[in-house]
Amino acid sequence: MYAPLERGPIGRVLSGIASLGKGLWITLAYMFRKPITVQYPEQRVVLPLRFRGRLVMPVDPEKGTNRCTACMRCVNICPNHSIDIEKQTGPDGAPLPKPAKYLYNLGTCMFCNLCVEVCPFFALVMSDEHELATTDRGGFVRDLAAEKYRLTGKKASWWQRKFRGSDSGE
Amino acid sequence: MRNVTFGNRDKMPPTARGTVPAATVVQPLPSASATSDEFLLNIGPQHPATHGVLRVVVTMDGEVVKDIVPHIGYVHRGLEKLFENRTYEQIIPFTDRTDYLSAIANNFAYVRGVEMLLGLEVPRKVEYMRVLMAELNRIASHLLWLAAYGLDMGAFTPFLYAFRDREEIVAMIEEASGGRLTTNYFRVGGFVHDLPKDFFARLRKFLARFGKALNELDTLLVENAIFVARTRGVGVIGKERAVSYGMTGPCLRASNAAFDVRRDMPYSIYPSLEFEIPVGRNGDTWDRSWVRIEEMRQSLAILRQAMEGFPEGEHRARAPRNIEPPAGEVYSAVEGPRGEIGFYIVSDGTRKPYRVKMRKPSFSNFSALPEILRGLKIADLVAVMGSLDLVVPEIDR
Amino acid sequence: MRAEEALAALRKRFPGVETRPVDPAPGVTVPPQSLREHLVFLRDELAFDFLVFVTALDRPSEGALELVYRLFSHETRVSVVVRVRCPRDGARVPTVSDIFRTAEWHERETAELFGIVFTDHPDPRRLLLPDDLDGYPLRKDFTHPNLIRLPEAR
Amino acid sequence: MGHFLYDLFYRTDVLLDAWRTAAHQSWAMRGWPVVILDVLFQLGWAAAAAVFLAVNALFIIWFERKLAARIQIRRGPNRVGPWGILQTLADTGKMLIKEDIIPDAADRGVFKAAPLMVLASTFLLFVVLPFGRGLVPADLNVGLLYFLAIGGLSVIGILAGGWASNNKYSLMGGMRSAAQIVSYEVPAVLTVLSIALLAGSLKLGDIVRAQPAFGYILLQPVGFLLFLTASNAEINRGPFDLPESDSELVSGFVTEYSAMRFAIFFLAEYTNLFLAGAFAATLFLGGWRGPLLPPVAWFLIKSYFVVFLLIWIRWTFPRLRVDHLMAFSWKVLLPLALANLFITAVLVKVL
Repeated sequence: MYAPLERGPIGRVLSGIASLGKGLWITLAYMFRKPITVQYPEQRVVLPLRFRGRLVMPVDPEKGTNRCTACMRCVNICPNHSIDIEKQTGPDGAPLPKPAKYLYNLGTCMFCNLCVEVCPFFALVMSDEHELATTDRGGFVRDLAAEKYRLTGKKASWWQRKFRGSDSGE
Repeated sequence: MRNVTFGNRDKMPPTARGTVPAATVVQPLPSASATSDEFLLNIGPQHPATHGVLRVVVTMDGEVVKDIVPHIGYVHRGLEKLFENRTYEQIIPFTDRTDYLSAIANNFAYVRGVEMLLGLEVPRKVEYMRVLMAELNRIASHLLWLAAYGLDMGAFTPFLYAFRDREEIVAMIEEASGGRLTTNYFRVGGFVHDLPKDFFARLRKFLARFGKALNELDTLLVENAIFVARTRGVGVIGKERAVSYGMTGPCLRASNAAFDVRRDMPYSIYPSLEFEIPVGRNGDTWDRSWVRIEEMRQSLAILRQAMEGFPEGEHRARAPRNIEPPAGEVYSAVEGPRGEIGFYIVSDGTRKPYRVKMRKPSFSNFSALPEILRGLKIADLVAVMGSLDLVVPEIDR
Repeated sequence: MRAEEALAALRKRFPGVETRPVDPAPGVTVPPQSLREHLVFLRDELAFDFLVFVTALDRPSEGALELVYRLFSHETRVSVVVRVRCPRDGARVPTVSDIFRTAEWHERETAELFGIVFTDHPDPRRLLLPDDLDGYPLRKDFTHPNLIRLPEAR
Repeated sequence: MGHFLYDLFYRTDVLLDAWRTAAHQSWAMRGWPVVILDVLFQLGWAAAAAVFLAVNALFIIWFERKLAARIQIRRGPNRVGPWGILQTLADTGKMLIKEDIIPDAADRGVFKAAPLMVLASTFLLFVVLPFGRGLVPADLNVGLLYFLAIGGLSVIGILAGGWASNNKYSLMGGMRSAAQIVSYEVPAVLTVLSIALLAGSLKLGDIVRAQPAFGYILLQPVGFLLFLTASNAEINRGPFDLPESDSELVSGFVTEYSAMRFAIFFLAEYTNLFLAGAFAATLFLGGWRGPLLPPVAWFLIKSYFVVFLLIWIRWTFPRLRVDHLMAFSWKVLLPLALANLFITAVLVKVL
């Protein structure tokens, strides 16, 4: 309500006092409610399926290796150039469609999910890892191919449904 | 009191080609004040009331503000330059980061601009989803403003009540997009994901509960007698001055100017929705607060309508894989929580825009601060600055 | 005033009204020296009371800087774009910050980013950039050790 | 034994008097000057007060944090000790081992003295505070005046701290505090005067005894509210916490203080909070008097109830502006206090 102008001087004083009383009443009522705090390290909220944590390149359990073909599309789409790929080379020196090193710079990544979307082989997933603070910047560049990350839980089945068909979007 | 200067002007290297004069960091005090009681107070870049890294140098006479010089640019990241070297889809996550409280509105404005350049029609469902998300985002942003403003005014309790409600919205947005603040949810032609299955159930629950919570917040802060006494008639800016300063959003509407991009430069499905545009009468700090509270109520109404008329369909139009709009230019504006968010995009027909100019509401709103504030008290400085709802990365870009 | 009247009056005053592709707002190009009188006319006669933004475009191939003033009318809800072309070297444009107060900061920003001098500006200090930065970042030929271009797509 | 316990809790004055008399007699018999014994007694009181001050601060800080958390649907401290009750102890330990920073430009002597000045003024108030029947270091016959006079002394420490920090925010905080405490002293004095009129004495013990069973609050409802408001303002707590309003003045007069010196300010602030509650309880709620429970328990219950009220108010309202604060004192509280005093005087005379 566009209140304060609507009343006369006495009405304003009275409504002012009433507003203070109402405020006190609200806070008093809250004293008897249950806290809504989530006791963080022990209790945790359930992360939604689409949560965007650190980028991982999970091992496909059927293939026993990651799904990357070093097609460079993620490198090209990354707005911050946080990804770089070194391809494996065959005996004749020609590059193979496999990453020798998949370098991911956590320090510049902004968790935008563009690399995951652009990947035609579903090789990348944004994991649930979000406690990423460290005291050492040196650990920011990681080789995801060497990491051999095992994706588990709901996210794993969501991810596997994407390339095994029957993708319902969830 | 000593005349204080900040930085040493003599040591600064000459500016390039000498056309733009080197900055004088602090305007010299008027000569009359050198011997009087005035003194300079440096507020920021690290100060509890500046909500980020901005700095105002205030000439004070006791507790009264005589003059105020804002300094910005502490978080200037040169985004507009970065955009010239990014493809159209790469820019979307950056638009989140210009204003972390209204990432969705920024996504919306930018994506809509690119779609206009491409001549792309988006499905009806996408429009509804966009409006739903934008209004949720508006409520979340206003709630955060209310919370932070309560802190500015010395009331800590509304902060946590507002955050409880905001958390619900943010969780809904997170479930849909995967991000809480920097959502990066919009894509050219639609959305990256469809809405999650239980989205409407959650939304319904939220709508049923939030009205009462909002009334509580209203009573606790905005209607409170102390709050009213501190904000009523403080920091007045008239309609003409507000328009001349380019103010938009709640700050302008508080000054009795009924301008809302949603109605006056209609976009998306807003013309088919019914909502009121709350307008203040005096343009003072209380009006700016009241307008935001009312806007949240209107957003609830919009959410209800959008939920009822929500159509079936695709969540993404068939957009070309490589976005290469034809040469041209476009200005796409949406009503963000802080006012008109506009993207002026110039395309030269390549995959990267020739120029993207971001017109950000906080920039213009903040530029009016010296005018609003002159002659008020230092406590009013906090009240007025808070009521402008500044987001510093948006000012600096 | 209605939108059609405003547009008709605009066409009458500026015969060279052009509409660039996609953006529906009519655009007029005016010389720098008459910018102020045109803006005053637009504001006072045609009720374009709201300066949305001021910016510039660098056109190195044409050796020109193109200033863009976008106006909007709260009354008629019509937008208009006023463009000013000036040479890249020694660009001087009169300030409009007394006509639209918001132009003060927009001009300060444009000045430091593009290297344009707004004559008679009341407060010609830098706004966003550090004091020791050389060059004008939004010009296309700007280089800086910290400005690293993304590698081109492989 | 049962008698002794009963006396200890319910008739402390008799017990103390008997003990003191006995001590005096044996002291005098040895021919030692009695003054020394009296000084020793006072030192004992001081030690007791110091212990109470520390324990009370531990409790009251925890109490406020917990209550504020309840109001804000949070849990509050819950990690150190059961229900987090030892949190304050942990914080104190942290404060003690932190680096003590004194700004280069500060006036070192004054800077160091300021926290002690504030603490001393609150500490001295314990002299006249009747905790129970006879449980008072010195029931001065000008107790009420003493309370008002010494209570106002803290302004010197705050102003000194604000000045000595050589920081504009600190100075403004100090100046605000000076203006605020001095202004709110006036309605406080006038309200307390009407109590003195009713009781016919300035001695706090007499005032407690003179009160009807339900306290003076029913005779002086307006007076109670006035006193609560004024003392809330005098102890610089929200919504009157302008001297250290964190959103405007960063931290006001404590901006430059750190480590132990900050802790002392903090201790004084919370002791002041208790004292405001204790004096309100003594003057308006019947002090230590009450049925069944021992007087000390009644006194603490009443004091902490007023403290609860003050905390509740603090966590509900936004902060006042400095000129509103002054206007409120001089234009609202002062006339109300005067009217209250006048009506009380007339009624006392007539009835």
